[in-house]
Amino acid sequence: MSPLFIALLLPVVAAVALSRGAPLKLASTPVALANVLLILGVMLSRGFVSPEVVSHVGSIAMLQSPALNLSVGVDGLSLLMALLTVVVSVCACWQIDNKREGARAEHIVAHLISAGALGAFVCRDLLMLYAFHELALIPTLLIIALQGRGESANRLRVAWKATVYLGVGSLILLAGLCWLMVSLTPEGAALVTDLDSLLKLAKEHPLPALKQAQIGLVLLVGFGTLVSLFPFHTWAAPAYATAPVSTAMLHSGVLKKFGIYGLLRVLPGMLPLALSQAWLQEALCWALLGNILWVGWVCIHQRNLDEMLAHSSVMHMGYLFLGLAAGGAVALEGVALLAFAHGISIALLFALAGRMRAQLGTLEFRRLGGLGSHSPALYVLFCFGMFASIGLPGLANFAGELMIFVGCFGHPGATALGMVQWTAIAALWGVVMSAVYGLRALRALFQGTSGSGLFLSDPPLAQRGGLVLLASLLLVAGTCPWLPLRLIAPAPKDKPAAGAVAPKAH
Amino acid sequence: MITLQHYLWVSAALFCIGLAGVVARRNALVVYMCLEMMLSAANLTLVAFSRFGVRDGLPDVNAQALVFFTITVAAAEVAVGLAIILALFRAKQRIETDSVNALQG
Amino acid sequence: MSVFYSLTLIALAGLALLLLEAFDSKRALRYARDASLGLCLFVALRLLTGNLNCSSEALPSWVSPWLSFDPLAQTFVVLGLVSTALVLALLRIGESYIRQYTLGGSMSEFYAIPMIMAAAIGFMAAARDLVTVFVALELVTVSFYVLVSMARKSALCLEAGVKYLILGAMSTGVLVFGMAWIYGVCGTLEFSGIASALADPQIAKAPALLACGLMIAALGFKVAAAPFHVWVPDVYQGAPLPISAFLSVGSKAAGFVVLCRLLEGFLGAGSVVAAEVRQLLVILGGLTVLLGALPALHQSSVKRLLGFSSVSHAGFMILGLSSVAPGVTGTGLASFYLATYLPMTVLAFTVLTVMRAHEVGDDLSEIRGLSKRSPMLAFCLTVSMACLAGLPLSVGFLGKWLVLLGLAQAGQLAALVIALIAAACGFYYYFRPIVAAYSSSEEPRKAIEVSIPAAVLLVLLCAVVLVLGLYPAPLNGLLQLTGAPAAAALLR
Amino acid sequence: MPADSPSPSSLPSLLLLLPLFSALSILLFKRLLKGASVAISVGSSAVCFVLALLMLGSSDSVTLIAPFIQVPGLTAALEALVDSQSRGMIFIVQSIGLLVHLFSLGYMKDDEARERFFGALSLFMFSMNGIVLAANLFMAFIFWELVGLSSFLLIGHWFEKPSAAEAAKKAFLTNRIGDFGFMIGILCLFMANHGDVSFSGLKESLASGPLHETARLHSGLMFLAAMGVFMGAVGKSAQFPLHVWLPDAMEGPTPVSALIHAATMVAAGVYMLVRCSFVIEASPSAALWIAWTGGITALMAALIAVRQDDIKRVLAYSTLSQLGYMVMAVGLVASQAGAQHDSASPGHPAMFHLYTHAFFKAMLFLGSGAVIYACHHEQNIWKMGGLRRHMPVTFATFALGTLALAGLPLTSGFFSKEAILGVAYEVKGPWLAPLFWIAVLTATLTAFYMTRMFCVAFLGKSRSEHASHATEVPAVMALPLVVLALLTLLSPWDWAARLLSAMKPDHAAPHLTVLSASLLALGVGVGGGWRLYRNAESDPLAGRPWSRWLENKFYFDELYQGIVHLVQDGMAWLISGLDRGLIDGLVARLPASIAGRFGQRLRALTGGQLQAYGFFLGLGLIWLIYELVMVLPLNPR
Repeated sequence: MSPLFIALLLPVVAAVALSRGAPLKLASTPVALANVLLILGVMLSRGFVSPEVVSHVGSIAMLQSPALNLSVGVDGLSLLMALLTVVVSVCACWQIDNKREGARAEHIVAHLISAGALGAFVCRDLLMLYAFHELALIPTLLIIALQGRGESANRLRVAWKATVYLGVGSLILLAGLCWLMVSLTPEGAALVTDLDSLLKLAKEHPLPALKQAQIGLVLLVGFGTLVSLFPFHTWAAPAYATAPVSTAMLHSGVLKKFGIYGLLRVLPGMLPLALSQAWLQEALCWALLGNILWVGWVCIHQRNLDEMLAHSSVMHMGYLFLGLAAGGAVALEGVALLAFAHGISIALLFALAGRMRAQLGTLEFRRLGGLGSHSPALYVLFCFGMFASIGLPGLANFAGELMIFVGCFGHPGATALGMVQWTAIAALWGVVMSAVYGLRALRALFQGTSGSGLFLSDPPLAQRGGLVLLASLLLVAGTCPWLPLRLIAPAPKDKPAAGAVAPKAH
Repeated sequence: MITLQHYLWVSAALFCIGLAGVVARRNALVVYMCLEMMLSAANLTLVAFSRFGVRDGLPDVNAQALVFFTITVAAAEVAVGLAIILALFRAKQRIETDSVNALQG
Repeated sequence: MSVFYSLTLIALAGLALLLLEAFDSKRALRYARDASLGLCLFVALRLLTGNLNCSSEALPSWVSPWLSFDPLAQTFVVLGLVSTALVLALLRIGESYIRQYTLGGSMSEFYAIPMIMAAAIGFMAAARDLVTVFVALELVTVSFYVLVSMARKSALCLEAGVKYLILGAMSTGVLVFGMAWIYGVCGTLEFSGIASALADPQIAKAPALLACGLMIAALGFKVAAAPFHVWVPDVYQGAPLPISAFLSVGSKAAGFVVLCRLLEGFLGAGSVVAAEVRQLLVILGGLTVLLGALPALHQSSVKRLLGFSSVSHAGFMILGLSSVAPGVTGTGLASFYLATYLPMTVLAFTVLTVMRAHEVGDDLSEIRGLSKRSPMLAFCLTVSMACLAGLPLSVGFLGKWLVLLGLAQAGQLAALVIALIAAACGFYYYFRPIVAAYSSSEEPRKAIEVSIPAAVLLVLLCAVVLVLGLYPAPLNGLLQLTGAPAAAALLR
Repeated sequence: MPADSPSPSSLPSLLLLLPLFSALSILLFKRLLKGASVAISVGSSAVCFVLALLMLGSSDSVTLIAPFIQVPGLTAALEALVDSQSRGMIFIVQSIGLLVHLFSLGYMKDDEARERFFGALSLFMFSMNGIVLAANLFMAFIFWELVGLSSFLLIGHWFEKPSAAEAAKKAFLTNRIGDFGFMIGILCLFMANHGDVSFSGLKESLASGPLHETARLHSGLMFLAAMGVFMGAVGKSAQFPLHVWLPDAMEGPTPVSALIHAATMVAAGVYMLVRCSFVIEASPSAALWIAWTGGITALMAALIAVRQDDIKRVLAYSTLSQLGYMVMAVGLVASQAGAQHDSASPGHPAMFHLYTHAFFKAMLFLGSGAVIYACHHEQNIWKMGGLRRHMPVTFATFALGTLALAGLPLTSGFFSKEAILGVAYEVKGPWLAPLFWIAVLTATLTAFYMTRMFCVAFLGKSRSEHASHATEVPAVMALPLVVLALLTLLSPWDWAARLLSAMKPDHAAPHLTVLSASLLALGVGVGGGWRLYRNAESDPLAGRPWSRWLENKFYFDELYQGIVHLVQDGMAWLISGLDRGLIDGLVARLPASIAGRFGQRLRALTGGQLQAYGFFLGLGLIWLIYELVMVLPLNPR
């Protein structure tokens, strides 16, 4: 029995126990913490093997014909995303104010999302991968509808919009996956849903390029809706801004990465030629520019921290898609790294925003200011999150973004700028835009003169744990990106690598 | 010479008349009679096919057996149906089909 | 023991229940009702475990020309028995409220008739020719007329009864007319004969198509396929809750088993009408999912919502019937879908019945705050609605997925898109009751105490739904079901 | 610090790690460390200075510090390149850094957030060392951005003050725009050179490799690359049109201004341009652009400086102007590639000016800091006056700085300015020739405004209470001034510059025209300034229409404000509205409402009328039969 099944089961058990009235302090954060240890254990016992190797395999047969198995296993990418999931989960549970009414439901939902996301990331079956994600989505939407902030009519509207978007998106996705599986399955054979077999089939009998592109389009729309790809993004920002803190952390930090993860699994391996069709690549480029520039501008317009964060999270998805559009190993590894980093940074920011809202009652820029002098610890943590999110070197997001951009320009021998390169240049401008709104938030909230009557204090040390954990991960992954990269990228070849030039004697 | 075609046309006409009656009439009893007419049309068809579909020199009695069953079932249906229509009449003092339209949307 | 005698025993038990009413012993009646429920379950269980003799040798010689208990028949016998047992249980839970609307507070017909219907469904599933089918089917239909309008003191029940009666009778007319034409075209009323006749290239195509069309229309009425679904929402809403539940599973099972048998012939190897009928099924299925899903968007009565939902699900089953995916038969897919649909829809009706027994209606406004009044009911409602919506890893997902997959494999893209739209709508209308159940209501309402039998039923159904969702392997065998008329012919 | 002397190859690592350790420990644990943090910071700076001295004697090397990103296809490692150029620059950075640390001990004595200040200062030292030591462009970019961060933290040290917070934000954002270009440049080079962006690799490849081909055949790409790198320098070195942040950055504590905004960080742009000069040489049109940008910046800033009243702002604009000089020199040298400057030889007129300017400008800034400190944070020169008597040391050093900046012969400024003028004079081509006269004009203006400031602030009578009670600063602040004065005097001479071999170009024979032009500029500038301001009570130039333009910095701030307001915020408003209205409407609300409408319509089918149901059933039957019998057989699939 694979330990991954235990990792999957733990949060579910916790959720059930919590719903039966188990004490919050015992059953929530400790369980999440145990899962972190479990995943770390998996990581250690896996050792330094090549990223493609699937370890810790386990399988339960669900249907024999058509064969459908609940099979799990981790390769490097899965492990990285699983790590993200458990870390953010533990911090999300840590952040929930247990004294608040409805805290129990929030804990339960956090565990359910965690289980669903974990399932999606460690599943080796394409259909189950989809199924787990969906499973995590539903509690998210429910908790937004029931315990979101603000007027009940408003949060219902927001939740409904997200539900319909994600529902339609996931159905399109399902159709795309079905199409993909049907197309790859040999004529007359029973349907293949197993990820590894599909990859093998795709390698042995590649589909025609046009068909790849068509399937790719459906999948991009499906996954894209889940990741809030422009123009299917309008659900995301209101949902995050409305959701309870832990849910916003988990959804924007973890669950949303599922779409990217899915594309990383499917696009390069099964549909390698999809983006070589110019029309699809151009469409994707325009869409991701929509994410980066259009939503970036929307983000600049926000005058409220959580709405700004929500939009920024939508905006940053554009970079992930840029990496996908670029293709190539470097860009794709960058996508995985950035997905990880963005998950951590946005979770940290949402956690801080939630904490501030709980104390201040508002996050409107014009009513706040000068919080930095009251609460230096929050200021520092916020700086960590914000600077990471605007891509400052030394914090986690930078390495991923750099790899993506380099990936865009990494076509050897190219001497003229093509669509992808121009897109990358335009996307680089987004880095400036994110600095504009990021610093504006920093300036409006923490700097300047303090607002009247609003006071923010640093949380006690025990409650900083989760925040500090996230911030230190940002720092570690930012200064030593080779650590997470070791999980997802093959070791560099022995030949003297480009850039590392032996010292020359003068 | 009356052929199978003639029977079929007659029974089809009968069926259509019954159908039209069900659709057009409002009195539940008349509607019910029209329903019976549809059944009769079907029976006529069956018998006609049975008569002309000769097997081994004999008409096939299978279909005719079905006719008997149909008549029996129709009788049972009428029994239940009339009881329900009667109950409707007791409740509303009317048996027009447009008197029942509370369930809608 | 032979399955034939078991079914006969159940029918006799139903009759005995009716007779027992005359003695007016409340206690004996209650025991008898529980016993009949147990009997249904017992037979179903024995059949499932293979302890009932289903071979044709076990049948009395005068029966074997008419009946044969092949795997498809066995499946639907079980489905019929299980749904009858569930309805009996539901009736017990909702007895207090139904009693108010019957003449003289009499409930015995409510228990007796489903027993007889269970046997009828069983015989229909096993029928080898259309005559038997007709008799059994009419037994079921006429019984439904009675059940729907039995609570005569309720104007809505009566209205539902009248509507069902007249439209149902109309479909009977079409059915018989269709049978007549089948007979005319094929020269026989036996399923195996129909299949071989349709496989004869000499056969006149137009009359054959006419016959097929008439049969599909008549059975479409029974299974609530558009455009013959208009009665469904009204009747579901008007009838007592347990009866609506029975309609949604029993009537569907009855319709589908006949449809499956017929389609084995229509779509069988070499059938001249196969292409057209298959295309018609796709069109009908597409129409049905859409006409079920779209109006459901606006429903505020959950009962009516479930009516539309059953239409939409019927559409999926019809699409499933047209499937040509390798490894899965159309019949098998429809049976699988029906078998998964049964527990989840009954679960929803159970929740509503328990609520109704506590004077809580089925309108969304009344469901508000349910989680405060009874967390268990709210949870069960959530589970059932999530399953009906086809949430992955719930039992409702696999069926939908297989249907979509079948469409994708057959290249029926338009139908695929329509099915997706319908499924997407489902995300909206199935979630409204959930959201209502968990949102808080202004006025304080008193808690709902779930009685022990009701709780047992709820827990059981939830468990089935959840376990089957994660581990559907026990249903795997259903997917390869065939009516196999050729095999039946061999038995003779 | 280990007891034994570190081996040469570990020097760069230590130079990076020590300040990093200091910065992180102070910024993250300042509560625990309390007073110790100041000691840590100053101590690390002192040790680093010693290391920098040691490094002057070390040999060229490339040291791997950390494998930042190493995957197949991309290597972005942190590698320290030690060569003559980086050795010299490290010396400048560390020596001025140490002096500024010392000065800050006095200047920031009473500040509540002293620890944070010193922490950020250490972070800056770390980042600056990183830029200087960078062996490849990725590493350069990483520290490039980190320098921006530390500058942000230091400018916004008093973040409760709205103007300081705004200035910090502005500095960071403006730098970001520059970095945007820098990254594009790096990426273009990465693409053109097949993934190698180390300086040595680029240089080789330009001589005979893929870049050579690119330069020959795809001049557009080369131009983009060169301009991209240059844009980074435009941001960091505050060249026109991104110059606006530097004067505002004076909101930061004055030692910061001396270190970052006069001597080191702003010089990083020039340093990087010189490092990449071979790239610029490969694209003559880029060189032209660079030279003109520098020239315009030099002249424009000098003009603005004439009418500023804030002592630090005058110095800030003067810095801008001098940076423009250096950038112009880079452009000019590159445009004459091969003729004068062999990029293999380390000396470069721009680096020479950078080096001399660093010392005297740091001294001027620290001097102004001393003045401000003495006058209780009064920065307006018209409220000073007569400080000569109260602050003799400051006066002397400031006078020396003024003269050096004005270009008095035998001071360091004279030599380096001479070198640049010499280059400007010798360039060929109609597009570049006017730059010589611009440079001379700028030199004149420089002499003029420095004389003005000096006269107004130090000579004459005290014009305010604070100024009349000013006293000399404590020794810890005066000492750096004196040391810097010594360095200013010593720096231009060959024996000093030999140690810093990269800092002085070999070329030495002064042209007569150049010499006379520069002397004329000095004479006119100093003379004019002396005449106008020797005894002025208020500015005699005030009130003229042209002077208002200068006073308001050519209205650049207002223009940018307008652009930001109109383009950024206006567009943001518009797009955010469109996002909610159009996109959301088309993608979400429209389909949803269509489905809803259909649903509503379809409810009419089940309208409750039994007869309608019957009719519908009948119709359905007929349709079905028709479809099956008449339509479908005609369209077989």
